[in-house]
Amino acid sequence: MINKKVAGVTEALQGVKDNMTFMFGGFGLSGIPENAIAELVKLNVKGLTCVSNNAGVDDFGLGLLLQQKQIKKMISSYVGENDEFERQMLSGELEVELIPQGTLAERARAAQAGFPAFYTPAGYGTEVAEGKETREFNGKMYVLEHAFDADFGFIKAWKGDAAGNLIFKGTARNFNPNMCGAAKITVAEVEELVPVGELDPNEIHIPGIFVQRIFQGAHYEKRIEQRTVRQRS
Amino acid sequence: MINKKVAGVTEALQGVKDNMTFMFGGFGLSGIPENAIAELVKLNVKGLTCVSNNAGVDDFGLGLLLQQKQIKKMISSYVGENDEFERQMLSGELEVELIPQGTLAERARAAQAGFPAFYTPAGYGTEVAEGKETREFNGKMYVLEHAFDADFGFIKAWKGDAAGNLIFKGTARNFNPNMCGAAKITVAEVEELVPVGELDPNEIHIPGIFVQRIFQGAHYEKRIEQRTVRQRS
Amino acid sequence: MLDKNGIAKRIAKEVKDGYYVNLGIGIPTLVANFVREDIEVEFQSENGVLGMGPFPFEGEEDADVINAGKQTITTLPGASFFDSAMSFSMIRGQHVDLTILGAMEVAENGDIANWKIPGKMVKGMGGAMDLVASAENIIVAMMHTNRAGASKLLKTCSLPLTGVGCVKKVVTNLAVIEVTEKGFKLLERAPGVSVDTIKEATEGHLIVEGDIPEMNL
Amino acid sequence: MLDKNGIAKRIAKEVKDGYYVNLGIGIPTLVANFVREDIEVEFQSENGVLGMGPFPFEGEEDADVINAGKQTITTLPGASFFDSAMSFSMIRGQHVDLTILGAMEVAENGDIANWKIPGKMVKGMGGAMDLVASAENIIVAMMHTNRAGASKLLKTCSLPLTGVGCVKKVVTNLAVIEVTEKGFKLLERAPGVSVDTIKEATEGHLIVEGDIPEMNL
Repeated sequence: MINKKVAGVTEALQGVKDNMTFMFGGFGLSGIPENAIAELVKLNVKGLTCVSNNAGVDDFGLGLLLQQKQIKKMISSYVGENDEFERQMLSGELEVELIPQGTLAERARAAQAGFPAFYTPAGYGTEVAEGKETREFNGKMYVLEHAFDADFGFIKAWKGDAAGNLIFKGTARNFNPNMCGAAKITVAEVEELVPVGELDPNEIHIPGIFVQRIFQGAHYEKRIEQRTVRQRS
Repeated sequence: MINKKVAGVTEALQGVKDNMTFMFGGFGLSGIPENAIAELVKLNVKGLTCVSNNAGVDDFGLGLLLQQKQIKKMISSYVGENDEFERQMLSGELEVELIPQGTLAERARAAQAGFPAFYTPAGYGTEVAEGKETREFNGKMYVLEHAFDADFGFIKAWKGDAAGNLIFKGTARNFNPNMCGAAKITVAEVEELVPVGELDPNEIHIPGIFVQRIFQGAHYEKRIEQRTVRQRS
Repeated sequence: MLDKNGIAKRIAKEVKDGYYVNLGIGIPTLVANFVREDIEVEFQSENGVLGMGPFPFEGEEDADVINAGKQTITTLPGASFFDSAMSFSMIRGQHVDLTILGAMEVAENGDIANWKIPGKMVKGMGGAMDLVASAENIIVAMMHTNRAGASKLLKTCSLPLTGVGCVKKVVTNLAVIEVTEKGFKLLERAPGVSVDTIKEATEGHLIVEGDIPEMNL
Repeated sequence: MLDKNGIAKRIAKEVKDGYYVNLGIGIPTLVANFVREDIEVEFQSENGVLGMGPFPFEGEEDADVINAGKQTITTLPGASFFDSAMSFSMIRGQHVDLTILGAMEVAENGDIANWKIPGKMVKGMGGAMDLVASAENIIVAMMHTNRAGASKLLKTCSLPLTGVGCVKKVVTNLAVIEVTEKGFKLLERAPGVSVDTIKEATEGHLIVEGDIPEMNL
């Protein structure tokens, strides 16, 4: 068993530098790497390009990096719910590249899987396809999209082991598995680091080969963005 | 819950016809759809194009279809261990297209995922790439490969439910998940059909949306191709 | 004239037994409330869940189980969770049978614009571009006119497009309209709404053939 | 001169701590037997397992747990199973650190031929084309000459290629050879084998610089 376990978030983030490109798992505030984000705030690295489906809210998730103006460019599919984001975007301080959600997922998966590029129908005929190669297959038009190229990927899983194996929970899975192995260094944080051998090999969502460093997060807030309930009848 | 359960293999194979293209899960004899294959032998449909990583052995797996000369063309990555296959291939009765194993897996996944084509490095500079588009990305050469287009996909899983959800076991997983939803109709057979709700939503390998028909196989031989053991010391 | 619930109720009739359905935010979300109970339908949310159920009871919310609108949800028996790439495999691979989403504009050739107003804050397209580029069966749920009273069913979209030639049907507060090769074909009128009212509210080419029945809700 | 086990033993020295390794059938499979026990290595098999262990004890074989050679195997703690697409993501995405495979021919530019002899029954390339096209670190394990005594280290391959310009190192019964831009560079001699013997058995351009040490096995 190849040991990927590091002592904690400080060791896990060794090597992060200004002007790097990072990928972050999570959808809204669900399944985001809370501990890695907190450490990035502490390290105060600047000029970052961040690939993440969303940009957090003002006081949580990637919003914390925005507050400190650490982010130079966001690559996302949806960036609502964040006043500081809006301010920086409209003032031109923050560069924003909006891309279709399925394209974002597949550009991550392509990087993970060693595919340089793929054809997708999403965005054909829209400004998303401007300047990109388009092509017809079987009478339908597609856009050529490329694999991401990132320095670090920050991943949040439910359970993991020292071999780097990961299991996700519910919809907190989202982009996390697709981003594992998509960056040069994949840092996984888990709610529970279990002894090697405890995870059923059949139930592992992401094999440890896609993970370079793993640690158990010190604390998870797991904030709910839209608490929606129904009345008991 | 949308019910995909059919009474048995006969109902599951309704609509199979001569000259169709089928995809079969399995690696060697592991994880092959034994019941669907037996029924195809009984139905004696002819002129088939079969996509399967391997072609079985003389008296098991797809070898059974070869014995009856039901297969017109095989698309595989490795076809050893089968004398009848060799005879038909060398005599020209059987058309054989050999493709790289990773390309086979991804052509299935592309069909499942709605990607018409993708660039892979496998086979560049070899006869596999002859007549195909090649292209450079980041200084490396790639070959354009296309999604499969099949009529039926025959899948074998370990457990499943009436919603079509599937869980695979061990290396019997192989191509099975990638072929789900890759053909017009996906027929899944399982060792155990469990009540809906019994499978943990977190542990499902293939959601039922990729499966059109599911049944519990009447019997599984699960033959071992290379029984290899070590001595107790 | 229909309200938002009325539009949702009419669209619910388009949901057939055995359909996998993706619902956008806004009016589309309401459709789930009106689907017949004697048919089996599964709702997919592109953040990674199939088999969504109702909102949880208070105190039973789980931060790890949300929909694409980031709302806490529950799952029904037979549900499954999966990653984003697989979620869009369902969508792009046309395994989802019906996509219902809102729009700012629809053109008579089926173009749709629903993600960007130049000069205003742009939140992004989320999964909408994948959905409209992939789905074989797309129904748009929207008001027939915007707040200023201008038609949202146009000859050509004026806003940046989300997808081209993809909308098949539009259900508004005034009408049910099919997008055909020749333009908007009026299929049904909302209760109490005249063909003339619909004509007036439709900037694109409206085809009216024979008697136009009132919606049966 | 080395036997097959000797070749495997020499190659095992190339396996470093923390490596994920894919072993082809034949001599490469033997490498696992000689890897140092004080380092951590995980073996991947392209049919969908990472963390392979030894063969099972008799009576403990499981038809659902095999390697790419279709042999029954066991798994070690920390192992995982996955589908074929993900397996080749590991390979194509260069997550596997070292690929060891056999060959019929290797050319001085790194081309490899190991899957087809025209006119003979062709069994197929299996995963070999994906492996050689993707891996950054490929070692070929083979005899220096074929049964007829002809060199297998050639100026150009005569057989249909498996991959182009991909082989980095070759370990044979006679020598360890690095494939460089200028041709085959002789690194080590097998015990008791002279440089002249190696020269004679090598059709491709052999670079011999300085003293060539004997292998340290």
